[in-house]
Amino acid sequence: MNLLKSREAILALAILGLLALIASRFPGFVAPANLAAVFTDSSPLILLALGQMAVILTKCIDLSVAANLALCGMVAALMNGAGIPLPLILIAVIALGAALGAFNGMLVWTLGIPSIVVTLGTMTIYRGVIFLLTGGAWINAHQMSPAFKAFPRTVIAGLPVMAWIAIAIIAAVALLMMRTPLGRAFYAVGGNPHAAVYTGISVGRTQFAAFVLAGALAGLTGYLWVARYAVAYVDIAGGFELDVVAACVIGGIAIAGGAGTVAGCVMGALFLGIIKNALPVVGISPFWQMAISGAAILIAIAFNAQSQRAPGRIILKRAEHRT
Amino acid sequence: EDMRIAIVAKALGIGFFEAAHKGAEEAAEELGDVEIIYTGPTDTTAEGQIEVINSLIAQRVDAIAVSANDTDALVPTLKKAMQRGITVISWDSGVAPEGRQMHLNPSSAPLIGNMIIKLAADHMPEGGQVAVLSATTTSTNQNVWIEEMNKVAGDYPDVEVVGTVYGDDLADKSYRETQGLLKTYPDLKAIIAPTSVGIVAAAQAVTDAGKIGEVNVTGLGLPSEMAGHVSSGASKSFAIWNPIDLGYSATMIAYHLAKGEATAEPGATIPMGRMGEVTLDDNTEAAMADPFVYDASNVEEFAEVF
Amino acid sequence: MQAQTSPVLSLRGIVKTFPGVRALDGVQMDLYPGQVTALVGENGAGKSTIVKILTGIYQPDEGKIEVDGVETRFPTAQAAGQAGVTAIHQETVLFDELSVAENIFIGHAPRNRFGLIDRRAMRTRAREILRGIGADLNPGVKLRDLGIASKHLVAIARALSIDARVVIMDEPTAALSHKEIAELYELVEKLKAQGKAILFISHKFDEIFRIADRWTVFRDGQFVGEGLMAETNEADLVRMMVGRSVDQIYPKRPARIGKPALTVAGYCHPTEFDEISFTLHEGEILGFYGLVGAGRSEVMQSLFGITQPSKGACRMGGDVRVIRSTSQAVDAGIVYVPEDRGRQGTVKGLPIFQNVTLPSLDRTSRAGFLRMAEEFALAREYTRRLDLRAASLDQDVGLLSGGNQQKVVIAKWLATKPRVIILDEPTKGIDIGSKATVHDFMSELAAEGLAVIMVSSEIPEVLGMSDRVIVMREGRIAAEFEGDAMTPENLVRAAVGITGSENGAAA
Amino acid sequence: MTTIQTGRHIPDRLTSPFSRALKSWEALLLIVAVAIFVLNSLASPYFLDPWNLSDATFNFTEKAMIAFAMAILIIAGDIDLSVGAIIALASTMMGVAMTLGAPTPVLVLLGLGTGLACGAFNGLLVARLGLPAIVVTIGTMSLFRGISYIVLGDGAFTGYPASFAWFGQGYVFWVITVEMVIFALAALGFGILLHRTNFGRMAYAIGNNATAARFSGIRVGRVRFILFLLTGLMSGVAAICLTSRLGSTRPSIAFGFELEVVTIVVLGGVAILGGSGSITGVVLAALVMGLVTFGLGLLNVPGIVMSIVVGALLIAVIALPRLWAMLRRG
Ligand SMILES: Nc1ncnc2c1ncn2[C@@H]1O[C@H](COP(=O)(O)OP(=O)(O)OP(=O)(O)O)[C@@H](O)[C@H]1O
Ligand SMILES: Nc1ncnc2c1ncn2[C@@H]1O[C@H](COP(=O)(O)OP(=O)(O)OP(=O)(O)O)[C@@H](O)[C@H]1O
Ligand SMILES: [Mg+2]
Ligand SMILES: [Mg+2]
Repeated sequence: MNLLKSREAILALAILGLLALIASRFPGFVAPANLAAVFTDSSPLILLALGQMAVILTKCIDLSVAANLALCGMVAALMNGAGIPLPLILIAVIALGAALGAFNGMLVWTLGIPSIVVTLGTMTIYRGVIFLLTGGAWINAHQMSPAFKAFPRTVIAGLPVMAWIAIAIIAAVALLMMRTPLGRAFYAVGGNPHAAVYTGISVGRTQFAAFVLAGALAGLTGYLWVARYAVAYVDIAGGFELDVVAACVIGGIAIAGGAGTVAGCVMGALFLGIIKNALPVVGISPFWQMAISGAAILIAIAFNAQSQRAPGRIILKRAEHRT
Repeated sequence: EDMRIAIVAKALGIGFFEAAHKGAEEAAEELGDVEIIYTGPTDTTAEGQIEVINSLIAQRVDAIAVSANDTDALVPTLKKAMQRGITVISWDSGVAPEGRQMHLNPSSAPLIGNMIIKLAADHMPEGGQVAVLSATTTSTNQNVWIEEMNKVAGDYPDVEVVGTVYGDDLADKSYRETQGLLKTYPDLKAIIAPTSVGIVAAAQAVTDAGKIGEVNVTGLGLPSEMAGHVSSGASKSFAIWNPIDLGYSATMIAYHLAKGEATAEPGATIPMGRMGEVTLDDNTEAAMADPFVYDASNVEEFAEVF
Repeated sequence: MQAQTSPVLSLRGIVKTFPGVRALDGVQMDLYPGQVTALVGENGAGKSTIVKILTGIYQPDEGKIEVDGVETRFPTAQAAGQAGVTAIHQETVLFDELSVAENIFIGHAPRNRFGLIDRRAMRTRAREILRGIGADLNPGVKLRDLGIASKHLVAIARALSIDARVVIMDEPTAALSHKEIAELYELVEKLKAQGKAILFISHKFDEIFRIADRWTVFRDGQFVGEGLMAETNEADLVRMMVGRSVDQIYPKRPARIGKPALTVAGYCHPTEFDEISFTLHEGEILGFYGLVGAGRSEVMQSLFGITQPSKGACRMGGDVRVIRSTSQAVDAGIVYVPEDRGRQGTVKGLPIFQNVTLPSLDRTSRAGFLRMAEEFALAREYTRRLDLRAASLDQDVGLLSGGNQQKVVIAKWLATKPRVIILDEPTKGIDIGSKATVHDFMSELAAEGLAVIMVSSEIPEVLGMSDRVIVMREGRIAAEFEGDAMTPENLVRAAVGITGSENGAAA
Repeated sequence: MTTIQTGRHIPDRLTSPFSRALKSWEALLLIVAVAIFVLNSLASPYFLDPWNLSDATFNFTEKAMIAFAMAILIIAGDIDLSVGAIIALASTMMGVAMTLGAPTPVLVLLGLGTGLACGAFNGLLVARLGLPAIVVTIGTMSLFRGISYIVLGDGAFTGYPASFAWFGQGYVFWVITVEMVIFALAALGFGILLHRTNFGRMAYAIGNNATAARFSGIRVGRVRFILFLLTGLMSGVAAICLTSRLGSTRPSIAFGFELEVVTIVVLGGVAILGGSGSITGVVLAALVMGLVTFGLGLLNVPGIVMSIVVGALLIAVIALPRLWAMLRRG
């Protein structure tokens, strides 16, 4: 009974239902190899959603993650072009992503500018910087070294490295959220910023940390994205920030901050990933895709609101017994 | 004073248009008294292109040569340009006749339509299924080519065109749509991608799915971007016209029209320097040249050029 | 009583300014081990500000803090905790989405050797602390699932989780019921016995005289005086606080009770209340007494159209109807002064005059268009009647002290010329001077023929002001008293549900 | 009773509205706008030409129309990210009617009606069902544009009647376009609505504290619903103008409009979290945006560089006063 009420359980059921529905039209979709591929395809969304989750938990929002991803991806491709070895590139993009996140975080923390305004600005700035770096030129597959492109695709124990990275990050973020003071501070700051001050938690500093985390993950994803799709240009992942926010919302991360779980977030990303992947496969006209994902988002929001509705105070004894 | 000719791309940063820009500069040098303004919106939207064209009108350029993001939406703005005495032509991706003086097709649509299906058919002697990966649902030229392709599909009875998907000229979406195709049609023999973004993404997806040799990716692409995929075998051959020539020709035509040395009316001939001359049809359209096929034998050589 | 030990903590010349306000202006204070110091002062005197300075939330602009005679600074809340200062703050400082144990330990959670939070140790210690204050709560449950009183116990447990030498309590009893207040007193005694210095802030004089050893008075951010409790009396303290003497605290005037103004018949709600029926007359003050959480506010809010009853109706004059929205209530002449001023009462961010005219916009405007002059006129009239203290009517209402905000809320409703006014805990957290103003006003309104409902958890207030008292318990009307039957004993007995002779300590 | 007589005198205002206006956000924006105007006329010989300036207004008029309604919506604490999608749907509906032979007045009514219906749908989900606006409108953004894709697929509607072209291409007087007039009327109308009516006051109250507003007898749900309706309606108006200007409809029309509209609103000094802002600020912000993009366009600066400038301007204009205040406080 209680299990059924939890948001995560409802979402898990929804995903299973979705898979069953797709399988009834296209059995090949639920073959383990294909499911693994779907997971791999959803990995960028999962990674970004985990970072966004931290930001949303602290009552902020980061609209610049996709631009951050694109910039870091481009820098990764440029570094590869300059012959820099892959491990250095990885460290560099994560650091760059974190720095871009830190820039957002600094503006939010020190100047108290609302995060939506800051990241609305930086999303265009970060993309613009890519243009300035390259003059708008693309970097194509043939301009990338084989090692650079191969890393995310290398299959280890049946799954590509990209999927393993996603799994590792999910585990790390779960540990961070549940077991470290910083993770709990995300919840505290979003749940009751006023009270957080009284407990010695700096609201601004915690929000800053969330932006740095989201930025670092976006940076890492930037490399993975560019290596996987073997192309880098100004507009990669354009509009992806809204998918990321939608994944968090579907996963039950309260947009007002302070509530949500890593499991929910990952399932929200998977749900959206499955829809986006499955629609072309099951032969639904491409023109229907957008409306269907829109409707799915709305239904998910309505569901979450239903299960999140506060039970209210119960004063009457008889009512207490009934529930 | 120099004549100012604006070359308007669908969006800045796309290799194809950068190459066309090169050609335009070449023409300008040859003509001597021409200044090229190469510009375009950030992303492939009609609204963005209109803003760009408005600022070109304001600068009173002498001619605008545009590759349109939308056949119809640019018409009112371009009409205004013509009213203010600016020569307007479209090239590559056309504008409806009332919005331009003439349109320069890179090649003729029937030729391209036939070429792309022929490229696929050539490498599947037993016949089989092919699918199309297009750009956006609103891209004028892709739609025309696919239409022409379907018209001649009867000439290739063994080839079954199973469907069209849209990658929106985004690498990741094209990649995912290709994955979808490979899953939906396990027996697929070829993918036709008449777009330079789509063909690269499709080749990459086929490579990643380990289907090199089973699925041939073909269509229209740039040699520099496709060289790797041709050598890996993901693509046996593809076609394209030379974008440098296209930019060159568009500039030449715009120049002659703006100078009043030629008029844009059905049946008229307009010179275009080293590319010879074109004759306008009843829609005041003209085709520059035949598409040219690239395969393992020549792709490396052209990869250096564009 | 060990009168002359040296203080654990001393403040000297503390100044703190906010934009536009000098909240503290060179105040001083000393806290002694094993003694309770009561800090009293009007609303806005700067009491909570000094607490925040002592706990590292604000930094003083000037002045020094000495611990054991050594000058110290508290740059963060953690620093204050490490120096042994802990506080139960006036506002709740808890997190609904975190567990009880995490709420107690957030900011100073025990860690294991990997630096991760040691959840088992945290739970064990949380359980110990809770047991120490007589609260049998499961440390694992989310705070969201607890009632208001339990939440307060968690707040207290949090303060005690720091091994402190100085414990500060800023109006800790404001939301507690009798039984819990009694337990809190015991706790204070225990802490005293352990030699801790306690700073106790309250507006309730009975409380102060019962547990404090020393007193300190602030007025308008300035230090007025300090001394031993044993050597003072209530009247002196009040005079120092307010700067004048307040003689008549409950100025109940005999009113002429008129026709029924509001008749409520059989209001029910699925979870909050059941079978609520009563009649309210013009010129009458009807008191609603009950323990905190008895459901009085819920009933009042359903009369005001915030929630809808599942059954029942009310009658005003001729019409029988159910109020379905607050705008209907205002149209019908029922208005409600909520107990949660900050959230439900004032619109912070809007200036005072706009707060006052908010429900009267129809009257100050023409055809839906604003007329500022009319608004200022209306606001001027009613804020003056309530003796509001403010720099200008154009000032943000959020900059006012709690008591003055309450006056703005009352002014806002009086400006609508209501027939029935419901005041929910109208003097909660209000200083004695402002309290008198509010009480004065209530009698005056009744005398003008208005029907008044006053919800209060303070027995002296209920008895002093009401013509009639309804007592609620667990969502139902438990009893109704009038005239001589209105005694503290009767009220408490009905409120806790005791029929025998044993009763709780009535205040 | 003594208390009544002893009420202290409280002045109405400490600072005059005039001196306050001097120090306001709007004053800052005005300075920025004038500075950009001067810079532009120095940088390009083509700038100070009435016809060119008239053309330049198309860079912002449609977005600004929506921005006025959006400003009040944001002041009341909500947001609507689906406005671009509403334009697409409204334009598609007009296109459908046009192919069925509907005359211009019907097209206009249909555009407005679709806008209202979309606004009502958003309003229903947000104001009635209590779902968070930002995520609801992210959802409806996909839904509305998605419907447009279902209807149009890869096609386009063209061939709108000649009389329909008036809205986006017509001139009222000399260089004054129809869109400019609509823009000015909308600015005036929404300015009055926000600053001079009870409704506007309620929007401020709700944005600052919706609970207290409800406890003050304000029909909060209704006000929020109406604001979504108005935003939908203005999106419908913008759809008419844009469709008329483009002379055609595709599902990708007005893609990405929402963020530009929000940018104008925020640049105009409206607090994104609700509670404060003015229409004057939004008008000035629209002018600033239009001047910046047109000025850079005349210099043939690539669009993406313009968006860097706009992004930086957004942050700078909001950050500078705060930095200044911080520095002054030490
Ligand atoms: N953060 C702040 N910003 C501006 N002014 C403030 C702030 N905090 C307090 N004030 C002002 O400082 C003064 C002292 O407030 P404080 O909260 O200390 O009073 P108090 O004595 O605790 O009153 P109460 O009995 O109502 O709790 C008041 O005038 C108040 O309005
Ligand atoms: N369990 C709870 N969780 C959250 N808020 C609560 C809870 N219990 C009470 N509150 C809030 O705390 C405040 C004080 O509530 P209170 O205990 O006075 O309840 P009430 O129903 O108003 O009862 P009464 O008025 O009879 O005391 C109210 O604003 C109420 O909404
Ligand atoms: Mg206080
Ligand atoms: Mg109550």
